[in-house]
Amino acid sequence: MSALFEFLCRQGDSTLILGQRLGEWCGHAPALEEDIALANVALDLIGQTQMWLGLATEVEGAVRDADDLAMRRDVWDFRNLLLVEQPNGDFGQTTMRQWLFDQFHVLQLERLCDSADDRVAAIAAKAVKEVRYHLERSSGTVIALGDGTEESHGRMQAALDRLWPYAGEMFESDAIDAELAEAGIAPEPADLRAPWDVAVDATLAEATLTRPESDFTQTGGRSGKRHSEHLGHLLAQMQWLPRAYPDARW
Amino acid sequence: MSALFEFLCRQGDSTLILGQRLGEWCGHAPALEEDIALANVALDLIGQTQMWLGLATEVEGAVRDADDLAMRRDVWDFRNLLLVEQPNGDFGQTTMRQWLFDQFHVLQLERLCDSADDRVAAIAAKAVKEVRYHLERSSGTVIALGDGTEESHGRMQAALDRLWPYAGEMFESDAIDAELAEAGIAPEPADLRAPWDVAVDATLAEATLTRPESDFTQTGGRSGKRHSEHLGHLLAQMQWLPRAYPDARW
Amino acid sequence: PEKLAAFQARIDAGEKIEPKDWMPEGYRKTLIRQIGQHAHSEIVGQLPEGNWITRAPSLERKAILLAKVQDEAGHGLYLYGAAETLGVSRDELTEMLLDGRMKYSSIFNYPTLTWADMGAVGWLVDGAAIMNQVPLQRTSYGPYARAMVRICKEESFHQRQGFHIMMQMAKGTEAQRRMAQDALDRFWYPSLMMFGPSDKDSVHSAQSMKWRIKMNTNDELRQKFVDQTVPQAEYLGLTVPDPDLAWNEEKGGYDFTEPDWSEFHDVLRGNGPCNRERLEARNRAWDDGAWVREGMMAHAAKRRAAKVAAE
Amino acid sequence: PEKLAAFQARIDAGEKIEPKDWMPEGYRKTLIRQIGQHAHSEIVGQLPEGNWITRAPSLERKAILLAKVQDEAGHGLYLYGAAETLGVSRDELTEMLLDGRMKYSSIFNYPTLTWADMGAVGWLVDGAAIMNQVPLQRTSYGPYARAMVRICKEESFHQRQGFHIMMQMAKGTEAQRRMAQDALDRFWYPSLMMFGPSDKDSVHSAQSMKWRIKMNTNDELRQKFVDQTVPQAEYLGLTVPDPDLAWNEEKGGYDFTEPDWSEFHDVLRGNGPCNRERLEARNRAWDDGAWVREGMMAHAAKRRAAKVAAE
Repeated sequence: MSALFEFLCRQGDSTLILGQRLGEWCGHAPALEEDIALANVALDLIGQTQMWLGLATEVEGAVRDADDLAMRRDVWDFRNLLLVEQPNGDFGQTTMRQWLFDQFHVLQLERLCDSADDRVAAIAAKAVKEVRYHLERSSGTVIALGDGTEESHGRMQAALDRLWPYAGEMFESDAIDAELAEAGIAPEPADLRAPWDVAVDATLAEATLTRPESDFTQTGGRSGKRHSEHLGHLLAQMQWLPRAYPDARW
Repeated sequence: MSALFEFLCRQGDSTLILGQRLGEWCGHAPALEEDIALANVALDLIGQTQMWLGLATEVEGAVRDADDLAMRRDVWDFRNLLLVEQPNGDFGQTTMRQWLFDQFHVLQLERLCDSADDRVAAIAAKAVKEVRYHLERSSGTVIALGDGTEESHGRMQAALDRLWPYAGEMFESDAIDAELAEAGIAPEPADLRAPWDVAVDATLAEATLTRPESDFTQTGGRSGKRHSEHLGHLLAQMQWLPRAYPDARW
Repeated sequence: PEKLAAFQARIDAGEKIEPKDWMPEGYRKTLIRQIGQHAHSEIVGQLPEGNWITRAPSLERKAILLAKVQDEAGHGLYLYGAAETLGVSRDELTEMLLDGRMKYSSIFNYPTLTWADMGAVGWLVDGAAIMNQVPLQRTSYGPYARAMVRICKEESFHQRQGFHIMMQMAKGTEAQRRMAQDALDRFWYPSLMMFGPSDKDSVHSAQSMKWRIKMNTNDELRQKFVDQTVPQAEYLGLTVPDPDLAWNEEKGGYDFTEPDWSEFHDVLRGNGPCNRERLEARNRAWDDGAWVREGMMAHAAKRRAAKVAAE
Repeated sequence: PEKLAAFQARIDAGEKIEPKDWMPEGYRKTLIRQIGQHAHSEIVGQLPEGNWITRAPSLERKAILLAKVQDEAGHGLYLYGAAETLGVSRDELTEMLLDGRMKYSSIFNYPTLTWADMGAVGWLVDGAAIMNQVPLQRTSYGPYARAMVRICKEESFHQRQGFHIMMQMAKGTEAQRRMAQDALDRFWYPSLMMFGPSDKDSVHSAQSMKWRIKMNTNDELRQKFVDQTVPQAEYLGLTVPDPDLAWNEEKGGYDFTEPDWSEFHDVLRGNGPCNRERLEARNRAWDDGAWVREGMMAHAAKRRAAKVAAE
């Protein structure tokens, strides 16, 4: 398994799982505009998944395709962040999860636009435009609901407190990251922490939300060492059909 | 497909799906005694499933086994009642679903003890003892909660109103039933309606619950013509693992 | 009465009625009911397809389905917008949906049980919808007609996508073919019901046609749909579940069995397979979303107040 | 102090203390904490296994797992019963669990991610539990000792079932072997933590051992567990995830790497992978079930009243 392959799976698995989670909202959002926005973001993320996982399979030698990666791996082979596999919860929790990720995602993609690997840079260049819009929308919603009614403020703070322990994993650096940074392919995740903190603090201030004190971090998603119990249930639903009809083409 | 095979699938699929639903409660029941009881009933139902579907595969010619039937069929091949695939809802809904079915199940199994097919009679003889206990428990709970607090009464009445349209399917008779009745293998479901009505009315009276006026009946489970959307989600979860590892033995 | 005659004359002359124009109360009410019902159908229609977004068999199919439900929500927006020009707000219409005073298309009270249903819904349900909607691009009420133009374009795209799913399955494995046939079996008659009761039992039709709110009779459209769809089914190698289906040379169309109208009326009365689930889902979305809508409005109000203070 | 000496003499003589006997307050409190914690562990322990009941790979495995969680709930009942003899009700204990005043075994804060975890939980977790519990059959408090006798019998049955799952997977397909190894990798150190901190860091131990509430030190039991488990892993063809594991001829046991105690303390503090989920699940069950418990009680009261009236 090359470091590049591993990195591409991390990218594509996070967009896949988050897109899948957003897809669960279909028809259940608080307003029609949100239904549209959630589907739109999910659609972008699934599109990015196709690019990242597509490149992963190319790097691997084209023995399988992006759908094989999405539909035929078990929990342990997934490399998405724990954050994105967390359940939707209420709309506040979904929005908070989205914003914490979008803020990281934009910073990361901006750096990836300068990747030494042209294919990575090309995907990032396309994705960053979409994700800037995601961030604009999610940060706007965090601000509006944080600084809305007492109830909406309380729910957003609860969502922040709940999801905060999963934010740190985005900035974890390991041997794979070191190798890619060395090769100029991708930034060290740890390097993105400082600009993320600045941006997050600014939005939280506007949203009148309080940044949690503890920086205790849950890990194990990105490395694949220990996902949460939620991922298996998500995969059962997502993968059932192609697994039930292994010979079929759709 | 012989009528007997079809009948055995109807029996085994209903016990399977209801057992599966009850298994979802594990660790979430209102009291420890209920956790134990729900697991116990589920266990009995899964055991009965093994017998009914085991006999089905025997009748079919032993080309596959009971696990194949449980784990490798899609929605359209399932023959369970719509009633048992309905979601758990609150504990009242689960109890109501159980009681409506248990009351039918006891009456049916008592008749099946005299089946002209010895194998069917043997399974029924074993199952009826378990199911009498299920009925004792579920009817007791319906009475206690129906005639409990105002809230528990309201919830039980709502559960009854909600599930009532699914009760009628238990008494539907079709060509398969006619063939089996003719052969003395199984009673016509329609014949069970009168004694069921008597028993149900008695329990409802004790529970201070009101029998819904409309006898409109939802159908399509037992015939396989049109299940509800719930079944597919249940199967995705239930079948994912054996479908993901088709060569494995567990 | 004079006004009424002038109004009718404008319609007969093919002129468009615009929001600020005078219109009879009955025209307005009928339009609100019709547009509202159509909007609600787009919204509720997200549910049976949303049911398969999380289970789509490939990334590509998932993306296509997401795009489709997004379009549908967008159609809902256009249509509520058109209804609003008649003096009724989106929230009012929504509450009428949620408490059962207004209807949505009965077809969405049928469950989607397999992936082939995503094909059947696109092919048959969107196909029937288009059949209903294409003539409405020429309807007399301007905003409605213009909304229809945009919607029809997207719908026919959806219908092609649905047909493509069916084709893929029809030429696929045996299980896929069986799945496709099963979907056709379940959706055929409900699709025929989408055109409404037989002309002889259809109320309101005459007046609506005079007002050019309704352009064709139910039976005309149903016949047209059958005539269009049967050859497509043949092309797919699937069997329409109607033993009496036969080409009638004389009338230049198919003879076919009418749907079971008692089932249609049961579904209308709330006894369809999914009526309860659909309305529950929409009510839950609305109730659970209340704090979000309130939070958004409270924040917007604060913003406006701050802006005013700053000026 | 005289009473205390007499009490200790009874314990030293191997007599059982019974509910009505005099006992020091510390003895009573320590027992309540220990038995309560054990009871809570049985209850919370249903959750990680319950997570796979709906996904068990065969009917047989589903039945076995159902029987197992049913046993565990039963153990909870015995243990709450034993605790009740000390003057604390099940509801009081439950509320202390739900608001975090009482703990449950940290192992249940780890997720079960694959079917192999059902094997690993049975083999390792139940194995470690038995190692803790077997000596407790000889504990000084009568009701606790008797509960332990019943529990140990069933637990060792569960452990064999767990090992059987592992065996089945270890001799299965390559994917199954990988799954089994992955489960061992994840559950090894958490299982070692089940015996509690190292003796040098363990508080309360001396007094509890004097009272025969605790029969062995944490490190003794941990060593015994490693010595028993390593050959089983070898038999399965799996690798214990400890590069420094080695047989020490001199001490007649394995040398092994201590678990990461900082992780242990994190989990205790509530930062384990599933602490939040577990407590939420139990709180939800309790809150959602309130109306049921109240309804049952109200009905029972009515029955009693009717009976009295009839007499």
